[in-house]
Amino acid sequence: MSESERRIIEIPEISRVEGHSAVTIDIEDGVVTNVKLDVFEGTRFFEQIVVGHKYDELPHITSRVCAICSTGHVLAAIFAVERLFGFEPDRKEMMLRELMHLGMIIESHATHVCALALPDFLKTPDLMDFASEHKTEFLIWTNLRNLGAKVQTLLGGRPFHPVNLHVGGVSKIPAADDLQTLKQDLLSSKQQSLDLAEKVLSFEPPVKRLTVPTFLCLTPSNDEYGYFGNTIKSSEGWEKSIEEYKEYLQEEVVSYSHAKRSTLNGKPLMVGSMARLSLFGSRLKGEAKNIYDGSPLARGDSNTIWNNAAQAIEIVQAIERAIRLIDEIVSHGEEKKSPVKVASGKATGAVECPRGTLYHHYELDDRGKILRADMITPSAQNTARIELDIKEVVSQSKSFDEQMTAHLETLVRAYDPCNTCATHMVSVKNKSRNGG
Amino acid sequence: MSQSLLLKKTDFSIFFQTLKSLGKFFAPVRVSEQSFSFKEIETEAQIAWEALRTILPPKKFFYPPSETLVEYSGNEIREVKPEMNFQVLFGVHPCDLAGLGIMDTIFEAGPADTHYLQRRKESLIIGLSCMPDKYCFCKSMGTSCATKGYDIFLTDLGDAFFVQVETPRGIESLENCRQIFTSVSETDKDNYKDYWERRDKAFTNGFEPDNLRATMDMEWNNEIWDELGKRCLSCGNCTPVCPTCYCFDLVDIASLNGDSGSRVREWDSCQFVGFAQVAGDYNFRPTPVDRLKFWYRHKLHGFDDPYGFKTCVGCGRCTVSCPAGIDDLVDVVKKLQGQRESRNDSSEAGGENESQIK
Amino acid sequence: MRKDATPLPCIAVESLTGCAGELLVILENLDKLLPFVRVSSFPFAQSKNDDGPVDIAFVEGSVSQPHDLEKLRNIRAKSRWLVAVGNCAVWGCVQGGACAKCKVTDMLEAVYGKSSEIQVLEAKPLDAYVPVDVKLSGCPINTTQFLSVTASILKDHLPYITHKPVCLECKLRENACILIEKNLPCLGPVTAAGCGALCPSMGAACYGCWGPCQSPQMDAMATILTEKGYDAMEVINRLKTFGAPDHLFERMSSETGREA
Amino acid sequence: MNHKLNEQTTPFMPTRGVIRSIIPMAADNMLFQITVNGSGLPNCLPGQFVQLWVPGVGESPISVCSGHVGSTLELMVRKVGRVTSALFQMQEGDWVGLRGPYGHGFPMNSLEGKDICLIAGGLGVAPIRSVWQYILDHREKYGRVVLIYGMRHSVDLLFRQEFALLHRRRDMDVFIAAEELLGPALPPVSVQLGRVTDMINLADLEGNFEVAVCGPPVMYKYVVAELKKKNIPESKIWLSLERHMKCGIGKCGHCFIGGALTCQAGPVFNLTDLRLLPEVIECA
Ligand SMILES: Cc1cc2nc3c(=O)[nH]c(=O)nc-3n(C[C@H](O)[C@H](O)[C@H](O)COP(=O)(O)OP(=O)(O)OC[C@H]3O[C@@H](n4cnc5c(N)ncnc54)[C@H](O)[C@@H]3O)c2cc1C
Ligand code: SF4
Ligand code: SF4
Ligand code: SF4
Repeated sequence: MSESERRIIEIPEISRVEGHSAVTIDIEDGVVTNVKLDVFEGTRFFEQIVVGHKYDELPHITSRVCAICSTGHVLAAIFAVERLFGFEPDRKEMMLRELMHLGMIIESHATHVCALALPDFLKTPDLMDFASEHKTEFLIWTNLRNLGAKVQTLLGGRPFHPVNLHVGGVSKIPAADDLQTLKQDLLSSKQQSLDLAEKVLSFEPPVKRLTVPTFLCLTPSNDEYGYFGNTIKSSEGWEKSIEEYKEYLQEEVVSYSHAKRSTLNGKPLMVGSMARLSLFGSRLKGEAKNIYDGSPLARGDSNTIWNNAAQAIEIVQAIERAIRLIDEIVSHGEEKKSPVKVASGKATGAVECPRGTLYHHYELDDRGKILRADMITPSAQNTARIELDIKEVVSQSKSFDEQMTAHLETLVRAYDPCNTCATHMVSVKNKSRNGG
Repeated sequence: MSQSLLLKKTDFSIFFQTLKSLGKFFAPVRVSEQSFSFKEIETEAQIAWEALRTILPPKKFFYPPSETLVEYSGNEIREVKPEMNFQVLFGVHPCDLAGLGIMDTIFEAGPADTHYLQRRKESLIIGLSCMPDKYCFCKSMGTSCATKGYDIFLTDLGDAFFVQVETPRGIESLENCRQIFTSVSETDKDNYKDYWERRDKAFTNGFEPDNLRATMDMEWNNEIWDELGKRCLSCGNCTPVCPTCYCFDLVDIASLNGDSGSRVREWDSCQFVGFAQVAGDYNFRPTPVDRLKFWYRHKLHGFDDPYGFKTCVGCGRCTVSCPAGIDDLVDVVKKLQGQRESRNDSSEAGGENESQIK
Repeated sequence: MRKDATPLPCIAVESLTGCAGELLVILENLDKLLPFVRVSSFPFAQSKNDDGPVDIAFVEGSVSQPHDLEKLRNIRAKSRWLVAVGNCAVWGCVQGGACAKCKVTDMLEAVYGKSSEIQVLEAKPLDAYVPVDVKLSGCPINTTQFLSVTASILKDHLPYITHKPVCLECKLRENACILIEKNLPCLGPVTAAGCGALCPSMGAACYGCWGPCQSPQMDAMATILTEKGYDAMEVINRLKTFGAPDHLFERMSSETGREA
Repeated sequence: MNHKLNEQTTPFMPTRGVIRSIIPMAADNMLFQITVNGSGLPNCLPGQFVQLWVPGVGESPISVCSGHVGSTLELMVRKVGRVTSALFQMQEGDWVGLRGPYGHGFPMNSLEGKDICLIAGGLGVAPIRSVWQYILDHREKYGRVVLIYGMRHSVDLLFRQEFALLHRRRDMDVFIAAEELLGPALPPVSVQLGRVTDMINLADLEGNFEVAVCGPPVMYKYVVAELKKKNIPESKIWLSLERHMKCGIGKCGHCFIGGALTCQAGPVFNLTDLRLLPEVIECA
């Protein structure tokens, strides 16, 4: 094979994503033979870090996996441990957790959609240009991101790495007055979230998807559109308990990347906003429902780029749901907290993070010390599909130019990949440790 | 001269309302199972009558934990005057009144701290009698009976308060509810004396106060300091809670524009390692032992110069606020005085710790 | 004072291995900074980044792989002020704490196999490799502290950063002490202030996310916690979680013979 | 209620001063001449100090280092940390804040008629300079004057110009010692190899000597021991002490020695008074 017939295209670092990653595309005789998404973020071995620590330390250690979805990592860990202990949080506690989670959804989606994704469509790769030339969008971002931060700060103590969420319940219940103020803030930001969704839906996707992915997401445990649940649902039609996650998700190590990848028996899958909407969009209410119903998403158009729109719709949903939740929380009386009883065993906890399903699995000894941990992040689940998407896009196009590089970046960015998350989940299976 | 009056508890509401109309009303409220705090209150029911010691002493009202003193902008330096609203401080016990007296002396001494004095002036202070618990030792420090530092003092006589009005401001503040006060009868006076006698006998904690200054000097090299120093966390909890600890730090906070900023004073603690450090990394109190010993001496021996008085008022706050369970001044004094058996049976400090945490 | 004609100082916001928390905090405060600085590099937030010299480089994350180290050296070379932001960059954070208890190469081998080309380094803070001008800890950094530190550096002044313990801020906020009242393992006495005693103010134990305060009394802390019923190894685990370096435990291990 | 207090100014309010000139003296040591209008500063006495404020950075206690303060205050500053570094970046014409003068200086009145020995170590020469300048301004009021100045390296010698002149004076004996002699420098000042204690030994301190000392904390112990050998009673030894000082007015508590406040009772103490305080037995 001569040099001219084989081309290797590299995008050395994808900017405006969380963490560090690069793409390598191998083209032989005009056919894309290989696409590699190399996540070269440093590894942090979180599954090892937690070993030897007590269960009550888990939330604040796992939080550090990722700032953007720290609340998700905290809650997944708490859910796993509480399941293991057979602890049932009361209704008020669950509402507080959900509200907190919605804060994260708002903050994370707003930052992704506005600050990371929008500049592609507005053609402002420079932050200062974005801030000065697109004041409206910049303000929507700062306002919505502040709103998400406010929700999380009131409930968790700070905008991320919350300090108020614990196994067994919050250490401080926010004052009713503060919740009412928050509600006012939510109400007054709703219009901006609608504007943002409309704006994103008005963009023309620069690339196309050829095949519809397999979507996976948690079935929300109540009748709402939501982020907590104990069973996983697939667009292939099946539904399974999250405890069986190892059976339906296969994890593999790839030599070229620091991130593990998960597949459905070798087939790529997609998790995240688009997956959630495609499986549970029918549960939406209010304005979120209206926008969704009128969007290409509702018509089954699964172009990757619409994931940005799906996120924008979820912001609307989160705001509307948070407003209702606050009313419920405020009217809900004090409940007596039941104590946590430490037990040994294994259990899995999962939440729908902004980018998709996040699994935490722990094995504890009878004093509540962590013996083994396993975490599977949404980004790890999306990687194979990102590579497939790139392959599809490059195969369709005739030439490869700078424009294409930009489009590919836009495509990768639409997944909102979180490389810090992805790399931090490297489990050591067959080695016993002195953790403690 | 003070004026004595009687106030029936059934009339207290009227008194409360009258005082509340004068300005912000602060009283001890419960903040946790074991702790109280002086907070602004709206209703009489919020008052925690059972409160003996609040986490922070009343000094916080006159000398706030953090306060901007000076601001600058461009070429201009400007003093930030305290924002003053008249405040009523209710339920201050004798030890805290004594503490305020000491703070007054220090902040009044030239050059006087005008912000402190101004806040002090804009306040009405209502003292309240109390029965000691196992940590109180104001009797040993000679601060168990309030002599100054308040405008009005209430002694609890069961169904009435024996009211002593000490200052013109105190009299002024009663004007609008003068009708609820009656003059005191002989029985009231007897009850009053009775109360204070009972109280005097109620102290279970304390030490022989004679020669305290001498003891602190003589025992400067006693080994118990080393024992205590080993447990000390240098966390500084003992100092902010002390009614007479007043040390502070002054820091500049610059603004991004590079042209303005402020100077802020914030409570500091002699228990922190950098407190006495000077250039050349020379530290006059490098270890927890040095710092702890210094603090104890300052409290129990007091100033050498210029004031010459002790600065402990026996409120017991440092004892209950020390996470290491070592700050039992009474126990330390007894040990220094040679009564080594005192509370030391459980030999290891762990036992001590437990008794305090209970 | 800056003359109007002089260009704005340049800043770079870079990350090594971390959770991106400081990037978020800086991004969220960017509107406050923008009038006073030019952002010449911030790959997390913009695509157009230049590699030229900068006045201030804020660097997040620990050095956990050769790529980080190479990047850090480049940043050091191009910046007048190198500011380590966040616990990762200042102390090594949880990954640094973990490296203290198991070897990173073992972990790598177990995951990627013996022949793996992936290179890892034991997670270390920046000053293990290059001189650092300012260390601003926090997990994440506190906004107020960040802004005032930046204000100082913009004037080329060494900033004031407190190293007093969390207990001070806790008492200034008049919290009931939860180490005393709830017997929870609060690490406030040995942890650097800066957060405003966030956890105790919410009724929870400080877990040390700011890293150690100046001259922390680790051995006294361990004594007090073991007396409260926490086992010795657990206590050390807790104290080391957020990257407290081994040398702070020297006295403890030599006195008790315990493996610290 | 009384509102007069509201009109009084907090003692923490600095006065503005303008840096008139900055004169390098040795590596990391510069003399700042600062012009101040209409403050209490002209009444500075030798041994007193001011609180020097660099806006946005902080305050540092700095000794007054000239014998007479008109509208210009001289401060000799060594760069050691935040405030002092920031000060070194300032330029002539920039403004700083000043509070003071604070503390008890050397008892110049009661020293009248006595022989005076001045002992300075390192930067301690700053306050000592205010003493000799004061004495030279009022030369007739004092007896013999011996000036001893020690430092680590001879290149650290401060006020070289001035020492060149002092050396030539007949009414004053000047001994300068360095632990290490490095290269010749101009103007020439005769520096001997050794420590301050060696110079005390060399000097003739027979007479009615009162001694004023200022230097790094470690120096005092040795100096005092040496003076004792010379039969100088403790009541005639005056030490200027350095402590951490935030306020300078007896409020911040940082400068306590036992139960005495250095900023008010000191910084200049008579050694007999110090003997009554704990915490200073070993070192000053
Ligand atoms: C009475 C007195 C007179 C002095 N006279 C002079 C003088 O004439 N020339 C001169 O150069 N220096 C003098 N000093 C020392 C000078 O005050 C300190 O070197 C200076 O405050 C350090 O400030 P910084 O911000 O640069 O240092 P930092 O960065 O704050 O710290 C460096 C070191 O200085 C110590 N330090 C910080 N603040 C103070 C403080 N307020 N008081 C004492 N030590 C402090 C710190 O503990 C640390 O060890 C004097 C000190 C005193 C108490
Ligand atoms: S004595 Fe107690 S409260 Fe005071 S610093 Fe030591 S440990 Fe903290
Ligand atoms: S709760 Fe924690 S931080 Fe607060 S005083 Fe107690 S030990 Fe210190
Ligand atoms: S209290 Fe401790 S753990 Fe909590 S935010 Fe502050 S430093 Fe971090």
